[in-house]
Amino acid sequence: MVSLWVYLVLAAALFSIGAFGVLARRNAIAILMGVELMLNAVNINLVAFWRFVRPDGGSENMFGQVFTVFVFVVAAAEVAVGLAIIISVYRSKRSVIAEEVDLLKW
Amino acid sequence: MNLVNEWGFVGLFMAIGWIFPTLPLVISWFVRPRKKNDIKVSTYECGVETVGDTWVQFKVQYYIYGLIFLVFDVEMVLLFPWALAYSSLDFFAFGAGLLFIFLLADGLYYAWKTDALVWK
Amino acid sequence: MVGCISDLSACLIDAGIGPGLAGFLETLVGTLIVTLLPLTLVIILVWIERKYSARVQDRVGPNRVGPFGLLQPAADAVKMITKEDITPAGADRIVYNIAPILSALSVILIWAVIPFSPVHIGVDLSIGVLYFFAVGSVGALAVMLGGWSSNNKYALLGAFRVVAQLISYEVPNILAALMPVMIAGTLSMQGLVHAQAGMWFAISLPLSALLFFISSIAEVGRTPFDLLEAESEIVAGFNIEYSGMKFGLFMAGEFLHVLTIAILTAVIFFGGWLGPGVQEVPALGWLWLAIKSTILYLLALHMRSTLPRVRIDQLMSFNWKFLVPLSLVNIIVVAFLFKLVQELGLTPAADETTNIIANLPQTFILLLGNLAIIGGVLVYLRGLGREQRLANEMAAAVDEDVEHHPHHDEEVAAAAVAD
Amino acid sequence: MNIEITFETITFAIFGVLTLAGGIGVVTTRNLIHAALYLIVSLFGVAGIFILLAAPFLAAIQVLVYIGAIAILIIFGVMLTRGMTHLPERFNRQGGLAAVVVIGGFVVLLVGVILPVWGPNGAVAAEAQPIFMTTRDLGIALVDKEQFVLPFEVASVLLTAAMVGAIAIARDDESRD
Repeated sequence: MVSLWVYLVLAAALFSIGAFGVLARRNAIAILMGVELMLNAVNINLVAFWRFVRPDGGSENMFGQVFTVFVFVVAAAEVAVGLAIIISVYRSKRSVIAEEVDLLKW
Repeated sequence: MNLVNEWGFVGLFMAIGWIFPTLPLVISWFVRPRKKNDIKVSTYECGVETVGDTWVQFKVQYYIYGLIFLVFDVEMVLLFPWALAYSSLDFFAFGAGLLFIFLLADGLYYAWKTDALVWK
Repeated sequence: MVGCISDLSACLIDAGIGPGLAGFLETLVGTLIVTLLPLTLVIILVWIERKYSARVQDRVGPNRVGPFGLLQPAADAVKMITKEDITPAGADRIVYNIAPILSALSVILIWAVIPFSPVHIGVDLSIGVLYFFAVGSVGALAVMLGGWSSNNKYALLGAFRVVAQLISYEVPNILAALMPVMIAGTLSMQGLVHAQAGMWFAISLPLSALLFFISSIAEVGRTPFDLLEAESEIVAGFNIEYSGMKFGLFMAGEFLHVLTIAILTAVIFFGGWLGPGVQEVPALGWLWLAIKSTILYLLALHMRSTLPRVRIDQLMSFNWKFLVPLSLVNIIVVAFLFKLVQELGLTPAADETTNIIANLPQTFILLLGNLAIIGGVLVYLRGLGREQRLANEMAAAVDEDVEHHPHHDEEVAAAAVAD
Repeated sequence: MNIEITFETITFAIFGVLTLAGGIGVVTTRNLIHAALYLIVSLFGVAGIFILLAAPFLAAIQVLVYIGAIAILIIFGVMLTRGMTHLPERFNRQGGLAAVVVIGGFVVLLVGVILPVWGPNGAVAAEAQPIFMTTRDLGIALVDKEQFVLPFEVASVLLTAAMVGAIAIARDDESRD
């Protein structure tokens, strides 16, 4: 039997890897991929808590799964708009390196 | 736990399934001829020497189709639990589904009217 | 011995093998059968396909190797295996080799959830339908990888087009499968077949069946939607750099995919293994499923040999401007009617679901709704077609005018001056 | 702490390794297409974890949405930003600092996870119970007046807004009216 904390450790590790990708990568698309990893770590946590804390079934105890589904929705929206912005920036600046896109910086 | 039985089978299926497509490749590796030369491994683009990088700039149209698909894909994922539970729900659930699909169609309508669906 | 066919593990336990091992052996045998079956079938499929399209085109087809050319696919396989395998320069080797395996695997994996008879199914997953779509979506990925790793502009361009087509047609495909799920109230494949014991979904939901079949054909990339190859027009699409057995695997996957979608249509809409005598002799289910799926398969083959190919802009418009809106309307109408039927108490009682008479009111109302949509669409298309034809005729008439009276404009100007 | 070798632990180990190895591949690979492929491996591992957690529906939509749609969209995005796939430097100037911060954060998380509540001797080290037919319950919860029907509709609004916005942003200038 794999216990809850093992899943939580896995999720924490995945979240940290994703966070490193977001903080350290230069390419904006790679940063987006890091965000995806972080969202997936969150999903593992949500489902693990649902499985171990409210596992009785029944439609009143579906919080974990419902929230995971909404994370899917948000992830899809985030990727769609994020990539659109990156493509748009690339078209005008010929670059997708995050630190070179600094129009709003001073 | 029937979960193990069900998905254990799928796991076994995945483990065994890829052997069969790989097998002919392995047999082929033993019997096929090996006579490589530069012309043979060159990129096959109408016999003319290939020009530039393979990574030509692609039309943004592909991305737009991909993104409309992504949105519909996620919406369908939300509709499946709805459909599954539908027979045990009341008319309110129909209203919820109707509004959901109407909002979905709204986005499609926008894409249609702004010619985002036209292949250019 | 007959008992072993329907319940192998019980038979093995009788023979003195421990229950745990017997269960594992049963799973293993089942897996082997379900993986080997499609691979043996593909050899026959190639022959049927070539013979059938040859007959349609007034040719003889393969007739040299073996009786009626039956051994031709075997000869093809030997040829493929002994061909030199060329990896183009600059290709991404690992991805290049994985792509064809993934492509064939994505089709074979679908067979894990196909119910062949009441007792024979790889595994009756609680989410069988979604499993099928999930595995199918890996096929698009395989195409993408194959096209990208070849380091060839045309392969990459071809892969982009194919993937755009595959993902587009996945939308109506999944939306059409939503209707049977809604009425059956289950995602499991066996559950869907059992739900059709009273009435096939193809009769109560003909529009969904039609949408599912059409979009499945497009998913497979068959004529009239075979822009990914268009073998009579261009050299090849994403698989242009592939040779030998790797190319063979892409082709085998495609041949098998056609049969797979025929079987799935039969299972989801045409009652799967249901037929006379199945309750007494479960193995008869194989026969009924084979008959139904063969008819659908031959229909797909006939479409391939007789229909012309569409252009890519038509392909995309057909999907996004016709199939998808139609699917959405279909969902709303069927959901409304189904709820109405339930509120009116016309659904068959729990113990009468297999009774045809008890299913008739529900079927009748749903069928009527479906026919109303189809009729409405036909009337709308007729109006649209007439409008376009008139517009075309007007344009042609103006053109003719201009040709016949080159000084038309001057005449008009002169008349205006005279006034 | 003794680890039983069962079917479940082996499966967990396989999928856990796939998830983490894929994740490391994503953040360290120079070639962005390879990074996308590692992302697919990682997400597939997460799908396996969902199955272990008795949520096969989520596993299926994980494959359907992430591998079938998001990964393909990311690959499209990579292809559309040509010339940016093989950057000479993978990481930016804060790369080292980021590594330190992330490792520190991971340690904090680890301590937080293992020690107080959910750890080996924690209070809620609950045993998982067998569960049946959760997908139908999910559907009921999603359109229940008392529960999630509003988020359900708002999700549709969000997706439609994302679609409209992304189309408006991504289109070529000359094709804009």
